[in-house]
Amino acid sequence: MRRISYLKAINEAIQEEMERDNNVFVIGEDVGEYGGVWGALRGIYEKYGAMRAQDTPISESGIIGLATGAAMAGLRPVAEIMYMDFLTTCMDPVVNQAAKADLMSGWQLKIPMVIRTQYGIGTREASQHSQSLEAWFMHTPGLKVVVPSNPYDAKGLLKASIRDDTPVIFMENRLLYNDIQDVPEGTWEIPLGKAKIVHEGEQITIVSYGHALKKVINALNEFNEISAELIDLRTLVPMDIDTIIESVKKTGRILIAHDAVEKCGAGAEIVRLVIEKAFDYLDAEPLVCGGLGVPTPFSGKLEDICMLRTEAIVGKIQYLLTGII
Amino acid sequence: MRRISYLKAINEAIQEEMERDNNVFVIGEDVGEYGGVWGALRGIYEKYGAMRAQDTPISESGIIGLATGAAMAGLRPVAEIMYMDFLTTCMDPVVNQAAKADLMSGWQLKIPMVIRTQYGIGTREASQHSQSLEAWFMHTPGLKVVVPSNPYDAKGLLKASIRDDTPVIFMENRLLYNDIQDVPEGTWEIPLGKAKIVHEGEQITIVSYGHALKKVINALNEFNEISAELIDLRTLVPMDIDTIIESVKKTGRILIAHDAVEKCGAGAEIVRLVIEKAFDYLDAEPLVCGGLGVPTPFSGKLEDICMLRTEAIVGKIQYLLTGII
Amino acid sequence: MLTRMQKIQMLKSMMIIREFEALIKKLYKEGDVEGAIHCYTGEEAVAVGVCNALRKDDYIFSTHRGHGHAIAKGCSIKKVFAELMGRETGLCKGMGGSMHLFDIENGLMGGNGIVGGGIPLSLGTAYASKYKGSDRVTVCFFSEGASNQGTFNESINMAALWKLPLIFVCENNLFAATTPSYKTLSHPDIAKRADGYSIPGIIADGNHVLDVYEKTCKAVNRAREGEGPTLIECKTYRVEGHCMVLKDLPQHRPKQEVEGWADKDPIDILEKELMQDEGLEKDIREQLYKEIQQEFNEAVQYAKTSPFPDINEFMKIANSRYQLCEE
Amino acid sequence: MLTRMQKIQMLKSMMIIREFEALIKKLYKEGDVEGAIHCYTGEEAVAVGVCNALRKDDYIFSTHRGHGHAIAKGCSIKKVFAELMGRETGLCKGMGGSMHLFDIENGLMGGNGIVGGGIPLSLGTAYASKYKGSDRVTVCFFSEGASNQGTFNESINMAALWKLPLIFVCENNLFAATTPSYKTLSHPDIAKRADGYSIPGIIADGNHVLDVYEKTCKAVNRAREGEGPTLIECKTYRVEGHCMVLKDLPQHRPKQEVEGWADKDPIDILEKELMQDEGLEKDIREQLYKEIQQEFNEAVQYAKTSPFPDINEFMKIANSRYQLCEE
Ligand SMILES: Cc1ncc(C[n+]2csc(CCOP(=O)(O)OP(=O)(O)O)c2C)c(N)n1
Ligand SMILES: Cc1ncc(C[n+]2csc(CCOP(=O)(O)OP(=O)(O)O)c2C)c(N)n1
Ligand SMILES: [Mg+2]
Ligand SMILES: [Mg+2]
Repeated sequence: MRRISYLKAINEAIQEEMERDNNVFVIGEDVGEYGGVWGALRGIYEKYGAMRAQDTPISESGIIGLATGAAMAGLRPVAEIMYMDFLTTCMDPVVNQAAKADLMSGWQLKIPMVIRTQYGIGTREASQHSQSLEAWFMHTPGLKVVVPSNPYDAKGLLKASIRDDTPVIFMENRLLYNDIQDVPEGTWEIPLGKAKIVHEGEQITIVSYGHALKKVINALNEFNEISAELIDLRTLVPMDIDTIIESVKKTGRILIAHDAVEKCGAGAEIVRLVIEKAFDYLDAEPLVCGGLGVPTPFSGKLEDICMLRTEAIVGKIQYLLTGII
Repeated sequence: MRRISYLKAINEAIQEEMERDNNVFVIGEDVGEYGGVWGALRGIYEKYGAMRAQDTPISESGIIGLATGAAMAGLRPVAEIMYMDFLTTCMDPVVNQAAKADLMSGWQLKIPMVIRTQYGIGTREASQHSQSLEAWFMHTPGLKVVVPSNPYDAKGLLKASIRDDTPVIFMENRLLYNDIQDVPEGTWEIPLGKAKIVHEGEQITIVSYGHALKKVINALNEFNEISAELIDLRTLVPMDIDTIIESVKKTGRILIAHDAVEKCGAGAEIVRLVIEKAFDYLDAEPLVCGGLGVPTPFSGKLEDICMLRTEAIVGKIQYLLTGII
Repeated sequence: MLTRMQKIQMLKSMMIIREFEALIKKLYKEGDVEGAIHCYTGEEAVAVGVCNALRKDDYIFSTHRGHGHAIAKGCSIKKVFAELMGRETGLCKGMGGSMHLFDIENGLMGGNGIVGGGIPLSLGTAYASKYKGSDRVTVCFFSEGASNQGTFNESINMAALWKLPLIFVCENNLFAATTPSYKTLSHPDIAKRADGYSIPGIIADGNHVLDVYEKTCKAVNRAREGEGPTLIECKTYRVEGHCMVLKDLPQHRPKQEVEGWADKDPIDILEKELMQDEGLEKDIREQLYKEIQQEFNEAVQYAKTSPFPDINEFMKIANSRYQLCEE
Repeated sequence: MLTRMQKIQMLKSMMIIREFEALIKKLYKEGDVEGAIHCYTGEEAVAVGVCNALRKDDYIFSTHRGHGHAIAKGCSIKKVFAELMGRETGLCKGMGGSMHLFDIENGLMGGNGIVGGGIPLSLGTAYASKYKGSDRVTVCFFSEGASNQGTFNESINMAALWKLPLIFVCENNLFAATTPSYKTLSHPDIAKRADGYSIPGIIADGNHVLDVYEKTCKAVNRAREGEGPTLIECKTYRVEGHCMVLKDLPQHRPKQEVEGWADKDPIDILEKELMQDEGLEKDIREQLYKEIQQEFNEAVQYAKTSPFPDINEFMKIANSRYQLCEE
């Protein structure tokens, strides 16, 4: 198999879907000749032309509005929003239009569209370029939320997202773009809503997704001996709660780790569901480990303590296993 | 004492603060001569003139941006956004500007501003006029979130919000506007971050806020004999978690009820905190009862089943007390 | 050139909208219709003039004040009544309601509860036409209040840039909710803004259906030829209050203004022209009125006797669409 | 009228900005400066021309490309260096960084990481001036890319409507990130849009500091007199790539264009004019250069030896501001 980068996996997924279906096109700032500022879309403009690789003005509401309207007319837009933080400038088309149009129309409409966006923290870009806002979109009925943690998943999940008939928020982390992995060619996809058990274990369940997963793996490496079941959620909506619950029933302990702040985050939601479905199986309280609940300061010294920290994950795992803080 | 409506309480709070501090002003659509479409601001234009009761175009980002900038210059704006659903059109000024400016400036700035907004469901206005989005703002470090459930609290909390030096999302429910209650005159306020124990009880803790509280009270009335401790949160950020925890330690059972959908809602957050802080005191799993996780359909028959339902609250209380579904 | 018959049809369409709103007001008072209802009364010439310049397969995007657009675009009146009454047989199975009328078969791509929310959506169908090499045009309706939303700037620039087959129709009815437009528009003519985007900005007499029609035809031609968008501002007047529950302030309804606009009633104007130019019979309006009432009686009957949406059916769909079973 | 001395000061200011950016690029490569850094090189005449028409207590709103604005508005160079290096002694104690420079004492109300994000904020300080009866004006800087954000429409309309003392300065530098402006502007002149809002839309030569200065003075007078906002479009050129990590496509930097703008270098232009009109000595630029380097050496030394923010101190403030203790 070929080893390709996360970025290349994204590119391949899109090109394969564009090849397969003329209705698929990409749109966003700098996505034409430049191929997107992250470079995910290189070569698409050359191959498919301007209408299918549409450079736009800096008009996020226009971009997402256009994508939604195009989906109403049967196209399958894949829009790029450069940083997730900028979704603040187009929440209305995402939340009140794209997410709701199929229901409002009495199911006359389908809205097959993907909003690819790039999220995360850690690059000294300060508070307006460091947010992980998946919880907002999980809280909005009508959207799917997908967060691949590696190149293989990026390709398989993006293909499934493009084929999906409902709006998908597809979150990529800039720190993953250069990761390399074996990724098969061809027409496979990864179904939305299926988590992956990265490795099985008996003592504790750890649930994570996206870039945070790496920090979890780092944290686990700090332990000499630990039997942790690590679950990569892959998609947050729909959520594969069954896999989580099954695991928790076995281990009795669960930690959820994500980049986002803890308050009202995805972790809190998972705690709620675990409590509802597996309370009697718990040997310790389900815990969440997330980013510090502050706007991210610029200075590296301060940013470092605001991020999801490996040491904090280690500490919480230790506590869950031993009861000692 | 005089009995006044929720609407009148809001009006009084604002007028008293405008009287006390020349820097306080109101701004928003139809808030001038008309006094706001909900009528909360009647008489202010006449008394204080157009600059302090500023009618605006339909430009929510402009309104909230202006308010933020005015706060930077030392004013204390109280902006009105007609429906919470419309905050989708101005998330950037709320989330990336107002919430973050004080930190970004290295604390050179304070941003004393209130965004009054009206939320809720139940008036057959369909999916774009039925949302309760407090969780988004709880998930955004830098904002306070206040949700009064009655006229007394509305007045006391609004006064405190206006006096607060940070941005406050102040949520009012249209179905509460005509509620009447004893409300004292004068300079008192209710501190942000203090919950109210509506009544004490031993068997179960019920946490709610805003209009949902009424449904909880209705639900409790369905029980012949029950000793429930009912907590009105009043403010979601800062949250009075101590009062909740103390109560749960006593009752061992907790239900959180709100209008918002359950996924990643305020309830999930409270479950997370209760689990973290009082796991060993729990006799049953903490549960959340919220709205159905769908965009709200128009037809009354369907809307009714999408709302937080009294029967659902009753069912969950019953389950928590008896273990029987 | 419009035939006499076509003009009479336009007269009838305007009358249907007028009577529809009158009846909806009544049904609202009687409790058969609920929710947020915004009447189109007085603005009929805009929807009718514009939609008559369109094909059935052309797209329109509507607003919160959308009954007139739906009717003019050819939606079944029965289904509109049923939708407003929240019935299973409604245009959107009772899911949308007054502010969210969708009828994809007739090119009605939805009303909108968010002021200015429909404007960027209209880019999408127009983009799709260009993408597919189809000559279907898109009309985006909005009123002067919406012209102050950010989406206006973003959308008009994008449409102009790519010469999309899109016509922006601003229904300048001089009010946004309770606020008169002189308090919200820094320039009284929205059309003026078109210059900044290198597209034509046209003012039409929004109470003169033939003027609206002709100017729209021109814009439609332009759009179909691939020459890009046009902004048409139709000057008209919101005769009723904003919605069922908001009354206007008397100082914003000066007697003279109200009377001036009453003299410019779009239905009267067309009727008069038809009498003068086409020798229209004197009693034709009465005849049409009767036809309409007859049709309405049946439609309302149909709507009232239609079932409400089935809860189990809804829950079944909702479960799979929104993964409620997770909970 | 500007004195010779003032003009030389302007020359020096532009040179400071130019050299500042050069040094920052170096510091970035050496790892002393991190994050998203956008150079103002080539656009110096705009910031310097505009800010020289302002008082210290006038407000400006800056952008992601804000170093030039900060320097021109009189911020301490030391503190700007320190901020970009994330130090406790920085303008914002290291909390803001390059895109978020605030210096309230000097009227710098913040850069912005959100394109178009600062525009509506500028309404607020302008509103406050009017509210308090103060004659402080506000300048809102943004580039042509931001003119396509919704906030542009909303803000310019509101400012015009209420005659706020606000000057919109569009730095049309022909690029937004990697995209040349002809791909994003339906009309090449942003100034043209002013007509739609009944305010003056002025074009200035953004590489000619005196032209910018004079046109700004006029707009400032207008604003101080209560006559309302002006939109000034400064035509200029982004000489560098968008930021440290994004390179331009060669096809978007035609040799001729690059050379044409090189011939219009704002520092050269002013120098030449000063020589012609004011008999400026030939070596003055070299002298100024030396002064600047001297100043920079000290400033960088200061910044580099300044401490990073204290984590405990931060956590203490954060705990009370964000109620972290809840957790
Ligand atoms: C974003 C947003 N802001 C405010 C409202 C509340 N609202 C509904 S209709 C309306 C007035 C709209 O005025 P205009 O655009 O002129 O349309 P008209 O009612 O005149 O047809 C307002 C303020 C809304 N629905 N959406
Ligand atoms: C809302 C938003 N969209 C996109 C970006 C990413 N971005 C940062 S700067 C920039 C280009 C800005 O162009 P322009 O406004 O012309 O400013 P210039 O860089 O030319 O000074 C873009 C697209 C952003 N920061 N914010
Ligand atoms: Mg209007
Ligand atoms: Mg630019």
